[in-house]
Amino acid sequence: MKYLERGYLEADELPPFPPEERINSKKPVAYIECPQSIPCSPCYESCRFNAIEMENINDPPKVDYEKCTGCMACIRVCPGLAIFMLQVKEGRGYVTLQYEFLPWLEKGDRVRLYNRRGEEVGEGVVTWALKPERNDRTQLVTIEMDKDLIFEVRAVRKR
Amino acid sequence: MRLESHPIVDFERGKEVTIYFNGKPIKAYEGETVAAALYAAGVRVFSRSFRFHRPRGFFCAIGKCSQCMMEVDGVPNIRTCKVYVRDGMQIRTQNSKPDAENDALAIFDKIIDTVFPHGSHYKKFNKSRKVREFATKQMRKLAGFGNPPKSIPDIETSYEEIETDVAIIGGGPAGLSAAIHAAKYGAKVVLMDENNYLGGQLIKQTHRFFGSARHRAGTRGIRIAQILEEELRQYENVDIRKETKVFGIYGKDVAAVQKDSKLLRVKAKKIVIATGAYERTLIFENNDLPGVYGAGGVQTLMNVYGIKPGNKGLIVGSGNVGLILTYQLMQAGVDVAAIVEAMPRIGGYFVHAAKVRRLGVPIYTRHTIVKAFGEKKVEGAVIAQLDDRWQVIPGSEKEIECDFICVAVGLSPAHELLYHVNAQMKFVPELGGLVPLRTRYNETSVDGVYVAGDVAGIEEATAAIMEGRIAGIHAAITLGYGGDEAKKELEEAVKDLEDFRAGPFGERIVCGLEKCVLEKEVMI
Amino acid sequence: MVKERKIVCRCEDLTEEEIIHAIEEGYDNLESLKRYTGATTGACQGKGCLMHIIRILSQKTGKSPEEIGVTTQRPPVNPVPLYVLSEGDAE
Amino acid sequence: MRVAIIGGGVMGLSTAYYLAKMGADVTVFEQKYLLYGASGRNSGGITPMIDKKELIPFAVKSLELYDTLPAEVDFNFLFRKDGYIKVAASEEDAEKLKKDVRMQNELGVRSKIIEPDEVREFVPDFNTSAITLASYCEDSGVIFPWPVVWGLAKGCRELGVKILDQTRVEEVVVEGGVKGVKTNGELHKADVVVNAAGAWSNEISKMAGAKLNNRVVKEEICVTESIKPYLDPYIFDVTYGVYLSQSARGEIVGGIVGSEVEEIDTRSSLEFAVRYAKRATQLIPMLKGLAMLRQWAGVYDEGRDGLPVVGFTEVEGFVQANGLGRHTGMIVAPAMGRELAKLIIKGENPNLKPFSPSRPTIA
Repeated sequence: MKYLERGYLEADELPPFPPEERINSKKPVAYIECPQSIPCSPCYESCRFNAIEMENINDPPKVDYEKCTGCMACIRVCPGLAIFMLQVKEGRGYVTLQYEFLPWLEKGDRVRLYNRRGEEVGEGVVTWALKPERNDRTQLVTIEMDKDLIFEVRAVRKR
Repeated sequence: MRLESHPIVDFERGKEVTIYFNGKPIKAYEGETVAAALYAAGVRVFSRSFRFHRPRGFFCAIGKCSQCMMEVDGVPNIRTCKVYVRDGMQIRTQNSKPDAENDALAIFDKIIDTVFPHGSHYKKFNKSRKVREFATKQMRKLAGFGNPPKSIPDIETSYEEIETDVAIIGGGPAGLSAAIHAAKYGAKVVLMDENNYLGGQLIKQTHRFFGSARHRAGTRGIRIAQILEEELRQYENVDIRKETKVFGIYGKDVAAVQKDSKLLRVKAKKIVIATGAYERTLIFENNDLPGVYGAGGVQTLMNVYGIKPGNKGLIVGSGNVGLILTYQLMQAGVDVAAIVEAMPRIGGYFVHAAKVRRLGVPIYTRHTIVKAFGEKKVEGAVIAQLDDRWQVIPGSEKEIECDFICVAVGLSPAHELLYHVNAQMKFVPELGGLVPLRTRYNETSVDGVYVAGDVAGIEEATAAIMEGRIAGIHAAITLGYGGDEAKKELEEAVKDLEDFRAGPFGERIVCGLEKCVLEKEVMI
Repeated sequence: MVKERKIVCRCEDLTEEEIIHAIEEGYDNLESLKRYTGATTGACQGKGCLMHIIRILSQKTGKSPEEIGVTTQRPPVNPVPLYVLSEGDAE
Repeated sequence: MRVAIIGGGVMGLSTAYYLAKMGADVTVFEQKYLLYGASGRNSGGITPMIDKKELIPFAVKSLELYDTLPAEVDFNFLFRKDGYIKVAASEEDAEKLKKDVRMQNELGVRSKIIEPDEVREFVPDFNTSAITLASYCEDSGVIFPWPVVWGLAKGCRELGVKILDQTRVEEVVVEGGVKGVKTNGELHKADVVVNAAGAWSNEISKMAGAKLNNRVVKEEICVTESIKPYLDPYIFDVTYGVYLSQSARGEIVGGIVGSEVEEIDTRSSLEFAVRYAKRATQLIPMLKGLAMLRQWAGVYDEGRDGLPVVGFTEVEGFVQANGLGRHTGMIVAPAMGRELAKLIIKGENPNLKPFSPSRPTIA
């Protein structure tokens, strides 16, 4: 539980990555960085495909990457902002994350990319943005970036 | 410093009015408290302290800390954080010459305890009667806090006595839930809350809640407050009293002041105490400087009134409150310099920590705040590393640039009313301090007096809602309402709460609860 | 700059040093300490300082918080203006 | 001579102080903490303007002692002599005020009758229409009861008196005469046991097998939040039993004369708060905006005839020093404690004759 001394996960603490072919497929895949036992289960309850496994409400969620259809039901409701939809398409990486800051992001916006430690790791472009009012003001945004960055980038701010 | 826009909250401001602070006009909006309006106008020094004449400012925002007391329209000692602005209101600072900002007696802070250490009012000037009597007179002038009264409040007052089945004190998650479930089965309910809104601390919770879907997980705290209130309003057997401060329980009579003008006496068969908690304070150098706030105070300022607390904050405490507050500050466009945590690990949920860490906020575990510094308000802070015995490691001190400090080091149950009814109490650290013994249905050692929520032990809002449900149903059942259906729901509710607490985060609570189990015959 | 002080009781303006000193002077139980220093008797009636006072007493005397106990919490919980009280029915 | 004093209030400590000065070996037993009883719960009104002639000489003497004791024990009692006003709201009470003042004057007390308008010279915001007449005494005022107790305790300790707090007396050991007291099963031998237990005096007396039938009275008090100097004299409304004054810390302290209770209880009531608020704000309407900060209650005892019970009893070596009554404990105790010390040392003291435990009027 070293991550509780720092506030971020190191490489060896991350959940297993989805297989490459799943990431390269047409649909994004949910990647959940929620390692701690806390009483929370909306992601599990929101998944219509039984792709999220939990033994009980305190069990950390595990994604069955084969079952995940990338429907984004879980990322809409995650109170911990701990779910990231990952995809690689035509050599470019795409991360979808929850965004709750002003100004709201719009398609085409350029954003700074940050890793789990809050270090700036590059720049990306918003390729899709769910309007905040469509999801009780948690915007979902998809950011295009270098494909190597999709396991790194966990936050964005508007440039 | 007023927020014009916010990603989560819409601020609906009332009509613009003018209030006068030490004679100077200040713009304010109806619906704002005097303290909030003054803060928005940049006022930081609200009062001067009793002995040292140190500057004191906005602090708790819930009428507890006494730092914001001023003379309002000629009446002394008004807690300005609990009084709403009115056009033309005259507000003056107290215990200072000429005013709190420029108090000539501030010199006392430098010298008074070198010449007049604590207790010397008893020990000095005793030998000569003349000198003693003269000194006693002078001391009297220096003591005393508020200005002598200059006018009588111009308010139409009244008295009301009501009888009810269940009186519920506190309209936060626990109280709302207790009210809903007692009313659902037919009990007549009076719900009292000191604020002009229901929901208690929920209305500061802009984040989505944890738990399961049936606990409304994934929904923002502010919305949960609305949902609960709407649910409650379905029932006609509920009498909701907002802006009603319960000040005592005398026998089984609950006494309250409604809208600062009515004395209310509620004769109740059952009482649910759901008064919540107070924020703990922390002892460090200059912990009283304006700009050192309780986390809740800042949340009130920012999320209720839409006022920025400052430009750059330091957060002390990495429990969920500290972590969530950090995120909320950033949402309001305020920088957070760092979070310090005395424990070797982050206290709150990892996901809350990760949210702010990835936005660049450093979290210093095994660190503490050593001091705040500044002339009349916080201009910076010093933090330092702690060793295994919680002592500061010399040389590890580090200066942090910030203009405010939020203390988020936990809560203490607001237990006063439990002492009024003479409930058996116990000191249980796992539950945050002095808490009542209770049955599995949340009834205290005093028959018909229940507890729910933080006053029973510091926990999450979700647990508070579940406790309220249990207390509400049990109160209704013991009054003869509900029948088998209610009994069935009661057992389900108890089971539901047990499951909720089954994880590692519930361990501490369960361990604490085991220490205050009340074995008494419970009728259902 | 304000003088460096650790304030335990804001209402009565008492520093940690002063509380410790009063305990050392012999006011070493909660009730006496409260009356001698004024802690818990000020405008907030101990909401801010009671737990600190119990902790300091516990550290200085070696007694557990349970043994130290708690001062009687008297009504009212919040100050009540006399103009409101005077509306009541006293019979 | 070994003396055990039960009760660490102002009467017990005064007696202990003067006994120790006269060379006795004194131990004071306090069941709780100093200030737990009536000495720690009263409002500190000090005046010789008393309606019982037997007590006036003690009040006059105590006023002198309150001037000299702070120097002796090196502790400031924060006594502020800004006068004491009794107000009457009925013709009957006005007549009594007049009668009392005549009696007081005869005994050398500088009290006088004043008209309602004159009250405003001392209290500018006073509502003169609320009263019919008043009396005033300048050699009076407000004392802070806590430092009185601490100061006497300090003086006692410096004279070698042992003060045992949190020490409840379980038994007064009597074999023929008193042999001592038992606490925690341990015998503390004493030649004389003094019962200065205030409201608990009846119980202590029972332990010793001495007769005592004091009236136990519960009284409620409250304070408002602190303000700068506003109310100088102590005000006592004899018709409504309501009194108010300003403490050393600036709070307006006030209460209502209590009533007899069967059992000791110190719970506060809403009725009190309401009654007090009504009358206090009639007397000084400007107080309306002030807020009641804290209310509390205390118990005291008084002899059935309204006078203290002080002196030797039918049980050899067992001495009563109780029943001091409302508003008189703080004012008569120092002088009465001194006279009692003389009685204990010398075996007789005519000054205490009116308070004899064997007088028929208290049975």
